[in-house]
Amino acid sequence: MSAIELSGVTKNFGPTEIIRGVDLSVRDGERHAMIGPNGAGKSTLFNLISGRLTPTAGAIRLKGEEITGLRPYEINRRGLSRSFQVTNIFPRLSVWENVRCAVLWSMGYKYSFWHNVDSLADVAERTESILRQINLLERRHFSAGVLTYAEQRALEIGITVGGGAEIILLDEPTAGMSVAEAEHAVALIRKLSEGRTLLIIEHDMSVVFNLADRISVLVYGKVIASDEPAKIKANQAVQEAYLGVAA
Amino acid sequence: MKFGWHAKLAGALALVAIPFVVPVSGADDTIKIAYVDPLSGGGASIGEVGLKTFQFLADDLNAKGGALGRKFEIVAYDNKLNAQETLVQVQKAIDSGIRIITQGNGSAFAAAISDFVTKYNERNLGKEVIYFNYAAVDPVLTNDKCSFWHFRWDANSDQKMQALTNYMKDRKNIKKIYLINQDYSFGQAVRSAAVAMLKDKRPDVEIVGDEMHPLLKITDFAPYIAKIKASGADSVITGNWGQDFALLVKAAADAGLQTDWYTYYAGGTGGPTAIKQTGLNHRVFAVGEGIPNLGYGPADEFEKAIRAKYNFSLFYPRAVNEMRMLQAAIEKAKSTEPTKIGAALEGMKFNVYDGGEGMMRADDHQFIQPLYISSFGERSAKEPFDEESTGWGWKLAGKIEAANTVLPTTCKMSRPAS
Amino acid sequence: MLELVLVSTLNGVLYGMLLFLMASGLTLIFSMMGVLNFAHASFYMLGAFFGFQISQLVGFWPGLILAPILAGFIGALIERYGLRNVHRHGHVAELLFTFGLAFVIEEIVQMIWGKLPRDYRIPPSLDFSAFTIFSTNYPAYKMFMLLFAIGIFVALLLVLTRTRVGLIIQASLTHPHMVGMLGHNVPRIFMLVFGLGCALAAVAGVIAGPALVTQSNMAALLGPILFVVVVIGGLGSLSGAFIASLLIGLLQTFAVAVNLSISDIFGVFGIHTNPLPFLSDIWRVTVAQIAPIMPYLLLVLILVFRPTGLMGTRDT
Amino acid sequence: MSERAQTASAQRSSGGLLATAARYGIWVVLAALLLTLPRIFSSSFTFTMLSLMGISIIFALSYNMLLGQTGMLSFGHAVYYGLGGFLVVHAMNTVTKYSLPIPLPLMPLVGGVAGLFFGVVFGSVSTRRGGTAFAMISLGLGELVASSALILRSFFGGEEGITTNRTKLLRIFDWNFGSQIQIYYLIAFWCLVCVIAMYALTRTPFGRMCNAVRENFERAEFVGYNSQLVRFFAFCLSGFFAGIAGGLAAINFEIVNSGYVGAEQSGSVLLAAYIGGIGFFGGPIIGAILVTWLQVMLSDITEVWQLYFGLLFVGMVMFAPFGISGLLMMHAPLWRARVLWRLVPAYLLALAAGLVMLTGASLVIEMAYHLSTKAADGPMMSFMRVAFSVHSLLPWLMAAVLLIGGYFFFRSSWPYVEGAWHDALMKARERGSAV
Repeated sequence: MSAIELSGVTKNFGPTEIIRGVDLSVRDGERHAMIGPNGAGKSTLFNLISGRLTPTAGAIRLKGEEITGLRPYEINRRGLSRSFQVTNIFPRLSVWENVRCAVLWSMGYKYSFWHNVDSLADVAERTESILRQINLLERRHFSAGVLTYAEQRALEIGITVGGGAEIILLDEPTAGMSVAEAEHAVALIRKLSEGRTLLIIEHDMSVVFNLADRISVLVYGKVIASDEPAKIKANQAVQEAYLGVAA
Repeated sequence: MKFGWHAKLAGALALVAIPFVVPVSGADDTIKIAYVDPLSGGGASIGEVGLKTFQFLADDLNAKGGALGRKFEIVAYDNKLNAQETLVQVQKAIDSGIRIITQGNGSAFAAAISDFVTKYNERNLGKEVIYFNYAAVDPVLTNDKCSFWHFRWDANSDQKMQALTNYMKDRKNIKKIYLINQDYSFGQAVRSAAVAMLKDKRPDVEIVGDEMHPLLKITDFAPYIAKIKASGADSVITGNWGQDFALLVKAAADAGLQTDWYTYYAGGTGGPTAIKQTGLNHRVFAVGEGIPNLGYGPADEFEKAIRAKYNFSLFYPRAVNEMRMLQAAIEKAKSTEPTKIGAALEGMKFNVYDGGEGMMRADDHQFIQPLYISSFGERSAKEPFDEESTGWGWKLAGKIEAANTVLPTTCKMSRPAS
Repeated sequence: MLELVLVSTLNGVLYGMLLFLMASGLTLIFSMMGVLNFAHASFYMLGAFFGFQISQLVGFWPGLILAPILAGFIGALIERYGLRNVHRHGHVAELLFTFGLAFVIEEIVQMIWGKLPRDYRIPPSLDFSAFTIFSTNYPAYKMFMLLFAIGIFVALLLVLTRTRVGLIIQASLTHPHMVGMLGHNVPRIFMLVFGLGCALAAVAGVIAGPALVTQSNMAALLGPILFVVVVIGGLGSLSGAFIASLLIGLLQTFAVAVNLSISDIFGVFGIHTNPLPFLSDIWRVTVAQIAPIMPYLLLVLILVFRPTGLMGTRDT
Repeated sequence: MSERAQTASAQRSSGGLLATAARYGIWVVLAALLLTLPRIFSSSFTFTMLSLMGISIIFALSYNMLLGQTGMLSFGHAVYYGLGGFLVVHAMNTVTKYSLPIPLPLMPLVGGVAGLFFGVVFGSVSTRRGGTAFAMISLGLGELVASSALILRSFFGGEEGITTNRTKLLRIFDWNFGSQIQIYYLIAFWCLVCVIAMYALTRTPFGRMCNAVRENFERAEFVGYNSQLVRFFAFCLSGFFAGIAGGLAAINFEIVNSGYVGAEQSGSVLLAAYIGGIGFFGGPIIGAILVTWLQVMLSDITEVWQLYFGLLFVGMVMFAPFGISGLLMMHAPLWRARVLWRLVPAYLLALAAGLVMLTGASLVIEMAYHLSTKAADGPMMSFMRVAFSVHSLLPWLMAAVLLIGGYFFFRSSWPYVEGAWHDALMKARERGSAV
């Protein structure tokens, strides 16, 4: 069974067709990368899958269950979590609180107003372990807004994985990072996506081919190829449409 | 977090704001009267006129020796036209030792004070407080909600309607009447009294419209005027005051509405100016316990004196009656104890400001006095006083004797055990 | 009846145009700066009082020009030295700043001109009745107000669609962040737009002052309605503000003319007992009585069913 | 307590008598303070004032659940306060009429339930949107309810309102609640309970998610939370506490009228919360105390009190958007590092300068006011017990000198404050108490 299954997904903004009938299948447990030139609609596709936008036509299934048109939190509760290309955190909350907010729902505390949040040992433990993994434990008392860019990107990933979702969508997690920072981030992603399904948008081809089990190529709102890295490299259409242009 | 010098400036400002001290009121040997009315915000224009009137009256009485050799002192409290604030200020006055309260603007606040004072006196025997109402006209205050501790010097709205309809009874040119009033208890009282009394006194007159509009919310009365016009009314009865009156008349003039206006508060601040602007010469009538141009000597003297000091005319002849009767009551009771003042006032007969005799009815503490209907317009030699520098003035149209303003009361007065 | 309808329509349109004069300035400011200027009606009041003061000295017509300029200038100063500093603290702080400003302006107006209504007169040249519908005079001044307001509306439309400034402003209606990128001095544009918006409100004040009442509470009376207009029209939409202004003007004027109550409506169907004894008042209240709260009712309904307002595109 | 400090305390290993004492100590101290206040002040007006402050504290804190905690700017919070008050008065009258065995101290709960109920009703309409739209809907709803209050007379009693008598209910411990001191204790009790409850609420998962929604409502949806629902719950709970405050006000005044639900009431709670500081739990408490005091007392000192009040508010928005509590908390690291005293000389200097400037400004305001509004009283007026004529030049010159001189004095004293601040901060950093 596929973790994510898109069939005939279309999205129009007014008269403009941004996503033009995408069929895509992300297998359970794989690391799947999405590449494509700028403006191909990669982020829009993420927004459609995660519920930020509603498709004009087509169906999206999560683990076989239809999620088309559901609100983001409903999709999140079904086990999908995403990060954003533009850092999207809780700027005036502490780093600790940022991650804890992401942890609370999945641990069953929901809208509870009868628990003291500071004395929830399980939440604290999980938050701490995530902060350790993203290397921000030392900075936990700082406001998220004052972190460095790379730290904020790491926090973004921390929030994304905090809820323990089985399916993770990462939108350009290494964008704007130095080479060293990016390497570090990739290692982190590799570690965190262990045992989960990962769908990642990435521009850095070395990252893509290094990390991904399979790659899909999105060009002008259509998936033109979806295959293993080696076969994508060899794919004629991709060469023409994407790599040819990029090179 | 970085804070600029501005932030720190604000800190300093906040610190400075704190140590304001509570002012102490003047000498202790005076008879203090707490004046609780709006002195800021929208109602302040009215409240300030009242305050100055009372201060003028206190000075006037003090010049004649005060009462029991003590001087009167008016202490102002700003009720901000808010019922909660009214009670807070009354409490404040009581706590600073004042035991006579006067207030007039707004029957709602009057009812609140009357209720508060009554409960307070029940709970604090020996420290009673008395409340003099100089302008709140809701009949209920001297009927179902009457209290021993409340005294009213203004004619209540039913009495005023009684006077108005007595006058209208003989005006045969009235055929169709339109009622327009503010949608709150006073406006309701005016309209129901008008309907009942007209039915009784002029069954031939047709009430062609009965409008209630929201209180102090209308900026353009043109739609209402269009309606009055469409109804074919020849006279309008309204209890509107303040801007609701001024704007109403202005809109009427704009639309060329030619009707007579029978009003309660045409003389209120801003009213005369609005009437003059519209050019409704002697077509606006008002009912009240006195006007400047009656030709009564002592009143004319007083009028001249107050006009010389302030640039307004005496809007509250009833305040004169109130203060003078307070002085008389204190002298009579030989005490400033509210309980004794109250007892002395009950049934007291008094020569009122504009001549003639008035009486504080013991049954309900409603002052019974002669009422006058007057019209506003160009003056002859008999009318020396104009209003708000418009050149126009009030002219007597009819006098209703005190006896004809008496209405039954439902009050069951409960008096303090003595 | 026809007379009532005609007069009500004229009055409604007039009131609507007056609202639009103010709402246009408010909308412009909101579109550009994202600030819902709570003190906007205060500039309307300032316009009326400046107009009054100038008319005392040199007459009504100079006031019509000078008062808005003066108010606009004050508005620009307030933007430059007040609002701009608050900007970095976010929109809530800006909204609160203008909220406090409205408070302060009212107090200052009271200090200078007192709390009584001022005798702001219609210029003698317009103090006659323009025409008579059936038997109702329609004052020339109201006609002038109507034409003047329409004139401003047309001028505004031309400026916005035909001039460079207008294009920049329009660009920022839809893409507030782009204008800055295009190299325009955004703070200065903000200042000018704020001044212009305030001047527009002041124009409304100058011409409405003599017709309505010129008093220190005039801002508080009109302010809330103004917000209703721009929110119903759709925040940031000029055409929406125009439609909403007329809608509310007509709605309020016509509601006054209707004497129906719920009991009358039920009476048509033969139901004469009140199903809600506890709230018997609802049963008796006529449409005319609730005319002034109709805009708020409309506001709530619009926002429930069409959250962006009538013509709004931007989600607030 | 700042967010940071809170998390820090959370990190501390829990357990231990000391930790428990530290955790609950503040409430015990507060309770003791509330009990002893009446012994410190004896005038009966103090009880009135303290009662008003207590009501205002609950109301302002309930408001801050919206503005400060969840980021919802409401212009119509008085609706829930007022409706709570109305329901309490109706309940009290009903209880009295049928002699039901319900004592007065339980009545505020009726207000709370009423506030909660209307919070649910109106909240379901208004919390669908955040930001400016929410603010405008709250304004519209506020106007709607306030205007309806005058129209629906049988429930709201018109503009006269409805009165009640608090002494006629079932008595317990022989307290009839006639005197202000007994009412003070009643309000103090409820105030303490509500403050603790609202503080506790901020420490729950729900409370934290309110902050998350305030910060970034969209992100909150991507971690599983329905932002709209969070706003709705916050709104309802806030209505609950506002209803309790309204109920207490109704008991205190024994009258409710349409003013309770009006824009003025909504505005003053906004001012109180903001001036006190919406970023800290205790901010609105400070604001409620200060604003109540100013509202009651400032009008005795000057008739243009609203102008000062407005200027104070605008000044706070411009220069201290974190409110008084923000200004205080700014000094917390210095306090912890025991270097706060280093600021005292510079502050005193700036304070003196600021006072001179303020005196000048308020002299100008008072003289202008006297000239414009009190011309009829003659040119004589007094300021700070000094009598003079506003027609003479000297006082105006004085005012100008004070104002302008004070301003430059203040500006020139400022580098000292900056310097002292910088030094103190450095010292604090050395000691590791500030970052």
